[in-house]
Amino acid sequence: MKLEILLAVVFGGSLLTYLLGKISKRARDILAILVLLAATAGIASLYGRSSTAILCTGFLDFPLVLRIHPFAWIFALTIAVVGLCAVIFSWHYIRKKGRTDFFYFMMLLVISSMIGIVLSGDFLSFYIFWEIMSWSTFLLISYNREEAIAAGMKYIVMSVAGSLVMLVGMISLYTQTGTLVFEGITRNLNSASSGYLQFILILFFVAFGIKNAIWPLHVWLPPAHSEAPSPFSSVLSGILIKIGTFGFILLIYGIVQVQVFVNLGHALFNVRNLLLLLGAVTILLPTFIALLQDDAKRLLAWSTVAQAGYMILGIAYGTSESLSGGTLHFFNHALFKSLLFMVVGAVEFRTNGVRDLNSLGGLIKKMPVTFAAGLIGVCGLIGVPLTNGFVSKWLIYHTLIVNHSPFLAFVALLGTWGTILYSYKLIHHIFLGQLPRKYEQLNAAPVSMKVPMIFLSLAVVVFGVLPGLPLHVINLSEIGFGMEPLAINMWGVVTGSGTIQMLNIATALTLGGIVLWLFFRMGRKNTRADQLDNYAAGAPVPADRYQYSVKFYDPLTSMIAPYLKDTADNFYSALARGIRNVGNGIRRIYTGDVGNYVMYIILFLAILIFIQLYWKVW
Amino acid sequence: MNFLSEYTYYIGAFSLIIIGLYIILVKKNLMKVIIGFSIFDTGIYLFLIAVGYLREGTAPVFSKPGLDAGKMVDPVPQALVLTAIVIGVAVLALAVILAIKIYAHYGTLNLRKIKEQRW
Amino acid sequence: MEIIAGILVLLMIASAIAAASFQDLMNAVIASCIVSLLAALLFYLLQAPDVAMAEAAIGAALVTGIFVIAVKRTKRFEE
Amino acid sequence: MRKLISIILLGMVATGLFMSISQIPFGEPGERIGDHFINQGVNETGATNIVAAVVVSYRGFDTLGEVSVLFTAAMGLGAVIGLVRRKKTHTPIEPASLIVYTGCRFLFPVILLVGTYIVIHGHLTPGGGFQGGAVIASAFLLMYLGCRGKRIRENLSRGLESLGGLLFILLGVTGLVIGRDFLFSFLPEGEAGNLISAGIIPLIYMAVGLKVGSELTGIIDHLIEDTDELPE
Repeated sequence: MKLEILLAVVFGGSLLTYLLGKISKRARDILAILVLLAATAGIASLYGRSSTAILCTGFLDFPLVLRIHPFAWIFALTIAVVGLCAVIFSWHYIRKKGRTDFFYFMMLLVISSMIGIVLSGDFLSFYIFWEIMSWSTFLLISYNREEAIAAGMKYIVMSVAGSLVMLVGMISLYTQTGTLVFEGITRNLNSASSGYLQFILILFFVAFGIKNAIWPLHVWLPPAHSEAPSPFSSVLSGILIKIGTFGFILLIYGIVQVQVFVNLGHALFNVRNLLLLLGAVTILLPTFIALLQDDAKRLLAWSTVAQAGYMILGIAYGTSESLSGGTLHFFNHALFKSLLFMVVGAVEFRTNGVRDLNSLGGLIKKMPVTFAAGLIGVCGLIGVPLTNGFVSKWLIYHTLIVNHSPFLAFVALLGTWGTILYSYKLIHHIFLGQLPRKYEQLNAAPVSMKVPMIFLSLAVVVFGVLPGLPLHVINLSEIGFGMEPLAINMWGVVTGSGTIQMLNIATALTLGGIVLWLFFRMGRKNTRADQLDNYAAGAPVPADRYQYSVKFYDPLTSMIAPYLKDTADNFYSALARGIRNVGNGIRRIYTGDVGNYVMYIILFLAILIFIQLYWKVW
Repeated sequence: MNFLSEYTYYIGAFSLIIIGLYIILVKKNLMKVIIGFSIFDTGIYLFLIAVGYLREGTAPVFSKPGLDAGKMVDPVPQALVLTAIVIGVAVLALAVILAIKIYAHYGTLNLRKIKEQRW
Repeated sequence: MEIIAGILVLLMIASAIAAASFQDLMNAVIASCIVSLLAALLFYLLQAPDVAMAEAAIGAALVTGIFVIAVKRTKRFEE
Repeated sequence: MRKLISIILLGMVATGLFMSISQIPFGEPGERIGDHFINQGVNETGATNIVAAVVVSYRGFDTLGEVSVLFTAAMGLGAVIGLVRRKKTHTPIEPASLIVYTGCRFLFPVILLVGTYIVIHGHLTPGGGFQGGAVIASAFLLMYLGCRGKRIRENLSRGLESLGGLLFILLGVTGLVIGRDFLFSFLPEGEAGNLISAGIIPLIYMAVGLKVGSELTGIIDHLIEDTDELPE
């Protein structure tokens, strides 16, 4: 499929979906799914291709260029597939709410513009699609009104700031190189000085970092993710913030070549070290902040921030193995994080909007499929072997350890430890423990929610067992960037200092599982005891008091909470307060008396005249 | 003295501007301030027209045959001032109605007494 | 001609000062009306009959009318 | 204190102005854009009144903008008046004396006629839409002040105003329609000095006259209405 036609299909399809919704709701839902299916098929048919297409030659005297290459292909495919799952998930979810046409339209528009971003071949079209994405995202975050408006505001303010910084970078690049097409910039950037490159990189890092939620720029993300409607949360967390990751890869590997990037600046003061440091902080702080959350979606949102840190580590490290790890982690994270948001969304849908972990529990009996999906997702998030997170995290750890970065490796491992803690909290509080009385009549998730969840769970497992599939595409893109590809096969990776073969691991684990199963089979049969069938000192205790999933990590929480204030958020609040105070101070001179205003003007004039009379300046 | 006779119109125009500014600066009464604005406006119109004047010139109207085009005053400032006057009256009316509303609301036209006017 | 212009300018400045100093707003309005009227005459002397016509109709009639209505509606005397 | 500061500052500004105006020659010929208008205006536009030619023809687009500023100001005035809902207490209107009443009624059509004359002859003699409109509005002001109680119908004034604006824009667009520029003078220029000459200048001045006249009348009408209905 040609690139122009692909873009026309997705953008036209979104508009058509909106119009069709005025006629028939059912047809609209089907059309939305069909559009994304077509997009998925179209992107899939572009596999392995590297080509460019001119979309339009004379837009503001700049050419608009589209291009496809393996690296854009894997992003585009992920976007289309996760978008498709989210749209299928919306089928039942959104029906309870109003303005469904608008929701579908915006959802498709966001997905279309993201596809446009990854396919764009010059900065102008990149920027245009970027802005479409930002603003439609804002509308979707604010979809639920009330608190969501504030969350959306927070998002759009930061997003606009990032866009403006990016615009400055673009203009600077244009004046330096005379073109906005990526290839031309790469060609003309050879002569640029190291200081200029660092300046450009920092400008773009701010823009992409806001979208990717790197630590001091992440403040918009937790409220936005938790307030957005759940299908969109999964898109937001799964792929939208990864557009920032895409930008990082594009900039570091596609435009400023990676050899240049690694050798930039002085020993300590270079953007690479800065980025690595920020990546480490991004892993460490949000992981433990996530541990303190009681809101399921907010917990997942903080987890997203933390996982983005792994990708930043992988990308900024600058070896082909780390890039593989970072890109693979993007791919895996898109799968399991959107899966987890769908799980939470399904629970929220059935319990009428309950997201508070402390009031849920025991839903495994009511929603077994959702539980299974959630378990697989959480395993992927932690990086349990046989799920996809394992391979990407292994690659990142391996890079860090082999290249002698003990501190970063330690931080990454510590982050995983925290990930295990909060993942367990999530799965336990929702699905395990006692079932509250009020949820005894709960139904399982509807089919439209089960289908994408099952699909994504399967994907998590399949790509966990067969990591060679995505790694093959990543290798292609690394060849495209002029780097040495990893030695891979279908089951894993072979490096000089260590090998990972999922076949062996799978065999070992299966054997171990069989042994364990036999062991337990041979032991005593366990018996199931009623919750109230225990000794309570003769006093009957109501069942709801046995809610073991409240204040789960209380001791740990009280230990670490004082150190985990969201300092970035507080900093921005303080900044806003300071600006407001200064503004109020300045407003003092605007007294509302017209005479005073004229007095200021006359005063200024008089000073000018005085200067002229005294010094004869002009 | 030569200067005075040479620049009579300029002096008149700038006197009006200075007097208008003085009223705006010093007077507390809102209606008086608006009167000051009107005088200020008039001064500016007078200055613009005076700039376009040509000594011994005639009005830029070919009302009768035999008029010398080279001796006509500049029509451009006149055209500018013409429209400015008409707009000025509309803006003035807007200011006056605002003053009336302020009086109806606060019961006074004294600018220093209207504390709430500070936004 | 210059003498006439000088007298008119003097009169105009005098009535502008009067407009500034009158405590009675109605008097101030009439004084500003005179300023406009004299300005219209000066426009005529400056060979700008179009502007003179507009100034006479607007400055001397309409603006004065508007001010009179406004002063009648609000306080007549300056505090 | 304030007075003192103001006088000092104004003295300073006056000194500066004095310094600068002494540089500007008064009444000397110089490089003027107006020379082109004076020399070519009659040939190019067919209007003997060069000011009218500048206002309507050379700067026609600006005039349209200025007319819309006028419209905006009048609209703002209406909005401010409508801002506060008042109780409607009709105070009896004190009638004017017989002499004033009769005088006003006698003068009203005469002033109206003069205003119309000024509007129509705008391209020949000093005058035009702005001046004539103002004269027409002053006629209505006279009516309002002298013959209390007589009012122009609001719909009529609003309709005339809209008609004026519409006419202006339609005349401008006609130029586009026949394939030339906005406000292109599509009528023949005729012989300079005749009443029917100068292309579309008289038509546009009529539109401007309608607009200015009804706009200013509307402003006065609003003011009077506001004053009359407020409790004393």
